[in-house]
Amino acid sequence: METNLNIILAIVIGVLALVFAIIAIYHKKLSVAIIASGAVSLMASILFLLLSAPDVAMTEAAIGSGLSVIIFFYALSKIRKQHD
Amino acid sequence: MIKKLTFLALIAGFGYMLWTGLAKYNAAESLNRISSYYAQDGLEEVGAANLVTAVVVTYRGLDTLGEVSILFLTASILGFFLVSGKGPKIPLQDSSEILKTASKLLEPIILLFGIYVFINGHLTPGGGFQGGAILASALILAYLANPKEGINKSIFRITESISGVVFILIGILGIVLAGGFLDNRIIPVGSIGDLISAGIIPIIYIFVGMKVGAELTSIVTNLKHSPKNNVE
Amino acid sequence: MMALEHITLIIGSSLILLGLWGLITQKNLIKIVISFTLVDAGIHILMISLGYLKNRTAPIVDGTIDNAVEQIVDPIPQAMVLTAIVIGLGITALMLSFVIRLAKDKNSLNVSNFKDLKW
Amino acid sequence: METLEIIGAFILLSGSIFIFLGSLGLVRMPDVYNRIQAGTKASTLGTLLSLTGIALMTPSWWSRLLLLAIFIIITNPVSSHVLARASHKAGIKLSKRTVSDKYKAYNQAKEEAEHGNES
Repeated sequence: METNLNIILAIVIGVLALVFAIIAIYHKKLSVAIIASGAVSLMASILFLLLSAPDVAMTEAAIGSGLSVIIFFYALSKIRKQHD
Repeated sequence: MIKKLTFLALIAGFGYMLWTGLAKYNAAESLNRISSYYAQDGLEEVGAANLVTAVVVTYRGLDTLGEVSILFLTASILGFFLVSGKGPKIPLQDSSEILKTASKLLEPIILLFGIYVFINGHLTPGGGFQGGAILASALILAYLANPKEGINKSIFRITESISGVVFILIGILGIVLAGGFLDNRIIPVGSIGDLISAGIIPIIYIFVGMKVGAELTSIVTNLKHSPKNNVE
Repeated sequence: MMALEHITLIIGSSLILLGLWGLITQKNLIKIVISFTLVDAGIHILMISLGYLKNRTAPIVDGTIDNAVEQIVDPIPQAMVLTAIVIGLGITALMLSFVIRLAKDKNSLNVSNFKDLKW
Repeated sequence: METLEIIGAFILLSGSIFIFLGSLGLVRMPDVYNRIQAGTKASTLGTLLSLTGIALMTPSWWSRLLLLAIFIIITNPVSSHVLARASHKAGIKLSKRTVSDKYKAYNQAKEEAEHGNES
């Protein structure tokens, strides 16, 4: 299923993913950077859906933007507790 | 400054390599030989409506076994690395009443959805890995709602070991009763599209789902900073 | 007019390049791990778009599809990426545990402070 | 059939307007708590309206959409409550135009009552 609408949607989602990636690399607050990296995963899962791969989209949405963000935050809190 | 310019040149070189590889890329008009074999004869051989599941569980079953063992290794290395150190004692705050009540309401629904996802893995998008991730998220919600209770880790250890052993036993049973390791034709392949079809695939996916869920939960619980669980 | 797979190829490869740039230039250890996950996502997008075929549906055969070979996209890259995502989570967790241990030993997250093997 | 589709499309449009207003509130509001409120209230209503619109446009999907709606009704308020509580506990300041902070007053009263019991 390929229409012009799909292509426009892919361009918008892809540009958003790149913007979130730049935020994830350059933002000074670590928590914001972590959330931005989760958003990159979410945009990637929408791209997988457009590329007709629903299995991969489900996995990426559950693991990439769900569990990995939780893991990052746990690690961050552990490091911060050690520093104090 | 010179350092950054060097890095930029490195990245630009790599980008040029990628560009030369991808600039003239044209999508193929039809499937290649292996994929068309999977799509044509695989349907009758395996009987799974979801071809990705057929590839993951049967044709590339050894890859899945290796992946599951990598996850197991990761979980055990994490436990080895993080539990040994004595962290500072942190007083845990109790969560609010609203979150507790809502988590009691939500946990059964999320668990049921995870089980649905991995039982229907051969019919609809989904399968053991996605279902396991959903189960793990339900268990993490349970922990977040009641942080003082902690999680009994031995249950996860036992679930994980039993599921892994059953997975390999089913694979060996495939050598004895059917064509090879992890062959799914131990029990007859039903008609495509039924819930009980595709031979042994739903049973394998149930165990893969339980194993992945237990492993992901133990990874996350090893990373959290609860002093109570470090003692255990 | 560009096709869908060309756009996603460009997006995936630029995510890979951005992630590599972050890996080289950033000093914070957690930022390095984040850049690694960006590279991971880029590689996944690249692989899926290499398996995409025009005007075809997902590789799930139900009653509406009669001739599967002519109508579905390639299932093999999808299966590979499915395993790669889960392994990526495991590797991320492993790297984060190393980061936690390093931060405990040196009490710092800056890469430049770790020079035990530098001479 | 035709009229149902048109009504559904209008409801879908109004839902997307609410979601747009919610995201506008995320940008325009002064502090964290106002942003949480704008993002949750407007987007819950918007999502429910869009689900209703889709259910009117394709009536065979109504059972799944009902499940989705129930899930959103349960999770959305709870998650925003948890976010607001956590940010209050982490000590994020309210905006300068805020007139009352009942949660702080409640916590102080609770502490005083506990001290009173001990002495």
